[in-house]
Amino acid sequence: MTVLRAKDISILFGGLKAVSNFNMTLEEGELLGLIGPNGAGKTTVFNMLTGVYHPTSGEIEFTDKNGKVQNITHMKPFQITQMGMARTFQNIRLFKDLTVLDNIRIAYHFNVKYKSADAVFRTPAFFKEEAEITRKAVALLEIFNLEHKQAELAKNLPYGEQRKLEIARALATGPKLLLLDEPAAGMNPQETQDLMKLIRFIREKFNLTILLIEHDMNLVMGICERIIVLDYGQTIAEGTPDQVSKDPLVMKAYLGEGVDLHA
Amino acid sequence: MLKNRLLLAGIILVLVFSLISGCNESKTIKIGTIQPISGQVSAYGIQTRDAIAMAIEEINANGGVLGKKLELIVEDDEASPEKTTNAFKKLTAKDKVVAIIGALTSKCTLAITKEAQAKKVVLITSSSTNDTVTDAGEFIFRACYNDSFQGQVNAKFAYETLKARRAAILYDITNDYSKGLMSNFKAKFEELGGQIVAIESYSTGDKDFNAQLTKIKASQPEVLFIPDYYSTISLIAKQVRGQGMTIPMMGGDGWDEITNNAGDEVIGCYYSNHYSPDSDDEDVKAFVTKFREKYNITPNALAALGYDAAYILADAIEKAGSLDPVKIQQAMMETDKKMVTGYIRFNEKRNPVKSAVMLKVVKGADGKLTTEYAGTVNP
Amino acid sequence: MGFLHEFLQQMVNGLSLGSIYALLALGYTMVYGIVKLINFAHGDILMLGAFGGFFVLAAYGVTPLTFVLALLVGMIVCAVVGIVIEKTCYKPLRNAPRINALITAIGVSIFIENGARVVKVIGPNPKEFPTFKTVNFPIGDVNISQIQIIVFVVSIALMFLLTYIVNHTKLGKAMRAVSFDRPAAYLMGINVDWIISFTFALGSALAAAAGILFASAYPQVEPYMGIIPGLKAFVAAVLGGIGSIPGAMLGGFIMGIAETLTKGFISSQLADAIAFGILILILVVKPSGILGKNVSEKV
Amino acid sequence: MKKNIANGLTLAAIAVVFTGILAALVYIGVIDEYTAQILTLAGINIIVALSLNLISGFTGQLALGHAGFMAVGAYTTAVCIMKFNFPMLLAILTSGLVTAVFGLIIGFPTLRLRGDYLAIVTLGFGEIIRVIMINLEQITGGAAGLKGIPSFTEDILLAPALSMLWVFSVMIITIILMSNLIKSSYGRAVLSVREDEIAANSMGINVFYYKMYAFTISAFIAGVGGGLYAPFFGYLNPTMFNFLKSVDFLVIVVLGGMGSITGTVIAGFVLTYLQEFLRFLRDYRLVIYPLLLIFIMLFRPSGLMGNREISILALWQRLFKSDRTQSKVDKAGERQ
Repeated sequence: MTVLRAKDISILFGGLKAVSNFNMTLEEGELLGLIGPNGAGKTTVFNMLTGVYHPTSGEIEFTDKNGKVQNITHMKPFQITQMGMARTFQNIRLFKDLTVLDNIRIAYHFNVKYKSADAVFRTPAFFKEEAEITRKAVALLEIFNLEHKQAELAKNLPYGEQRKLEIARALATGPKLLLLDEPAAGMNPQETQDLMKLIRFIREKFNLTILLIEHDMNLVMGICERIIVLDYGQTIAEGTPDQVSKDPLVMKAYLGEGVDLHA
Repeated sequence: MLKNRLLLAGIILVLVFSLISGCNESKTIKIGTIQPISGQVSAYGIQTRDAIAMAIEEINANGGVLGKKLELIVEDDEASPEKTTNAFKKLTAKDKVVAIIGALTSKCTLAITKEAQAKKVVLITSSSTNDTVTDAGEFIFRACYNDSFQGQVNAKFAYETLKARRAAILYDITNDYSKGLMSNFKAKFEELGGQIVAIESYSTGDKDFNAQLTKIKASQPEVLFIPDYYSTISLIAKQVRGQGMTIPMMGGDGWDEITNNAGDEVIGCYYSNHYSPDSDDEDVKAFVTKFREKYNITPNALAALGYDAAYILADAIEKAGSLDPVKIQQAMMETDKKMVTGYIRFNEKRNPVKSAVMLKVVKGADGKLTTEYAGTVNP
Repeated sequence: MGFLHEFLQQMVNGLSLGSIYALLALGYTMVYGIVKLINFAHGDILMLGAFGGFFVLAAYGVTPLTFVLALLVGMIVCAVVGIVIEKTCYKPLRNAPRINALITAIGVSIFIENGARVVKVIGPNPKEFPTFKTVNFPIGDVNISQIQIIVFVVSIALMFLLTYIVNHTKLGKAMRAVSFDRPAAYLMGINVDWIISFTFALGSALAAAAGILFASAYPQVEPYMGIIPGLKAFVAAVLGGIGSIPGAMLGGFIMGIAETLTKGFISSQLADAIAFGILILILVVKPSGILGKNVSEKV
Repeated sequence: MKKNIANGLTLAAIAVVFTGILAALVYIGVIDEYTAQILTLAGINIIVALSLNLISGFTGQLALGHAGFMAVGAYTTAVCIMKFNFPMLLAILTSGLVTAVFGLIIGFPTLRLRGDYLAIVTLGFGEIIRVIMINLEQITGGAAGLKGIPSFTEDILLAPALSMLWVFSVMIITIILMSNLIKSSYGRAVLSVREDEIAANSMGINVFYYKMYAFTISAFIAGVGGGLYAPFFGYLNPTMFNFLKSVDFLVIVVLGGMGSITGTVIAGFVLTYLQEFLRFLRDYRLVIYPLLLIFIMLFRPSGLMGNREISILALWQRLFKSDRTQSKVDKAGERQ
């Protein structure tokens, strides 16, 4: 089943075509990598898929949690998230002055059943659901080994844990499709290895489809099943890691001539 | 931990003590005054306070009242009704004053009249001209004439002395003083048989009156009535002349001090006032000389009114022979005395019955603007 | 005087007022363009500029020469003040939450106003601003005073000068670069701090000029005189498209004309309400303003 | 859960007893009328400042027109009581609702945009409300103001105590309900908007909706504050609700700490008291406030409390339960 389909999407920034005629399909359970040199338009694609930007032309379709195909081209980010697509950000965007636990609990908000009045007057419905939310949030933190830091402010976590928390927070929205924007940026090789394991683990555990932007070639080549390469806002190659890494266009675009991406 | 708690305990103790600190019987008669010592109209408030203080000093030098010295307690209200109320509570609850002079602006006085009446505190405002100020009841007095009288005075003067038949009005709609004068001028002028050809308004702080003046000019008035304070008048006058209008302008006591604050544009204009510092009257001369000596500035009309208010109150306490507010109130009603701002008697609404002076702005021998007496209008 | 004459007269009044708003709006727009901050204190710079001019004209009398001197003194003083404010109050907050910078800007604004009140040489009472004696040039029934002409001409000249600086000098290029992408400009070797200071100086100098022209047209100076023109100029900047220099000029003229026409034909009471009505309307219909570009935040 | 409810009840009980004692002290004259006046005024200031804190401190949207909201509330109450003979409680609630509608109208066009516009539009709103109040002479008394608004009671001896009882009760209810709201999923949604709009959006939070939500509630509370103000002062004048009044609330919020209810309460009492106390500084006082704003933002942007709270319960437990002996020593110290 196709989870996400981008049809010929393009976007203009002040006359400049940042992404042109981008096409992509993402099948359920797939782990797709989106790579390309700096400024190739990867994050812009992400932003269009998640509703932060709206494409100037083209359409995006997303099969939501209930299996219904939705045209999300002009939807707002929160609507798309509620349908089952979650994301992380290239430069971590945590709720810095809130606790680790609250960062997660916020993600459960759009499913909250109790009303403002229940909260204000502290009805039993409030206590019951709050306890449930907290329990779920802590359980999620345990997976990421962050439960012992639940009372700390997000900004006080070390960098690697902030990355992990951001992924945990995205998972808390209950997505079927997860978009990761350079999750390994700034990590050392050991942390990257751990991250790879983690991504594989959550993919299994939460039955996720994953779209990944990454610079770290080891990570991309190691876990992605399929890769799309962008340059100057256009797709220049698509295929398995092996196919892509041997593509002369890709090599040229990425690092100039004669560079082996496996190095 | 311990330190924190001690600190907390200390704070609580201080608060409690400051709350229950009582007051004791004093050997003086306490008079309170609420004036805007800071804020937008502080210039008026300070002069009024100084004049009141001067009057109290004189009275004390002459043996005080009922054998006791008067003690003046000044509270600043920043011309904000909220602060006036707070000051009133402080004066009545903490200082336990016998009577209060104030407040200066009508909106501030109006904020406390109801409570002063309910608590039977004799209140005399020196300069709140709004008609409704004394409506709250028999304990509220004022030393100045009110807006309706002043509006009528101007209308009468314009119609009878200036022989104007077509008048235009430009007023500040956000200011009750300006509005009160406007409506009374209009009523009286029309009653006399004149025609109001244009009424235009602006808001406090406006700088550009060209749009309104363009309309006023088009209506071809013979006189322009601008009831506002001098600072705005000087600005409006420039634009009036800038539009090529040469008709005389006139206004109320807010024009007081216009001669020090405007250019030649206001020559030939008229305004009503409570007194003229240049008057030959003995009382006026004595007051002006003394005030100048003491504070190095020529007292404006509000200072004169404050000075009179203090004397009215002191005389009434003396006459009442006690500090009982009801007796003081009765004595106030019997006030019948020549003072700096004229001969003062109170009518049944506790407004003074006195005449208004019309002044004309002229160029003095020294090239500076000054005023000359242009007539007296009786109530 | 018929409707047409009155209309033309109000248009003349509006153009003169509008040119002052335009000068002031330029400062808002430039500062916003470069640091994304509404400089609430901008209107108060106008006041300081007017007082700068006041002291010169009061000391040396009013002649064309002293008027130019007053303009120069006011502009230089305010340029310095602008830089000082930027360095001390805004620069430390460049990376803080926006609300903090906004609150600081409010604080600076009130500080300048009330500070001017308590300073002896300025004080709370309005002062008469020395200005040329009004000479009228009637064209038919429409009256144009020479002050209106001076205001208009000086404003237009300054706007041309600014446009030249921004579009045709190296500094202007650097300003545009910083406004477009600050980190990139920094990487290109542009001294970003210096350019931001320069922008504040330029905006403040224009505000000072606006202040002196404003005070010449409405010859009175007092500490709170900048608030209302400041607000209206801000609306003008938004109307024209905040960040856009031609937009600020256009917005200024529209605001000036809208205001005098409202006063003249509807109600003087509504003049301020109209200004904010325009603001709300523009925010609903086209938040980017007439000449502004739609810019979304970087993610 | 039961413990939570029990704690809440204890808290409410303490609050009721505290307010009752204070009002009784005012009634028997131990606390004089002037002090009662300042305390009550502080209570109103705190209510409005709390409402400002909700939108500016918790939601991160700077609003500069809360004096305007207060004016709407105050005039609505006055009109409800004087023209329609509403009972006091109904009048005050009505003014909250009317003000909330104003909040909706202003918020809708502006809150979709970046925060800066809200600041300017609310500032403009505050000014326009004043103009409207001046022009609606039939209802508001125009520039001369509206006088003779009935107080909470016409009994002059009872009035100070009863005013205080009303205001403090509403203040305490506001504090409790607001902190309940903040410490819920809805509160967290609002906080996430302050922290990072884009991230909040990607967490499924409808950012615009929650800005409107907070802004409308904020307007409601400010309206209620204004609603108490009218019968408390008995006189209303449009100039009482100028921009500087809005700034007063901003100073309270900033000093107390944006995002701290306790901070607002403490700062509200301190600053209202200081306003009276610092009068000897005259106009220089006007310079201290803005300087305070600037210095706090530059050197301690979190204010007195940051976004922390003092919990009365926790304090209670620390003082009396966890270390009994220690607190006995303290109490002995107090007596000396």
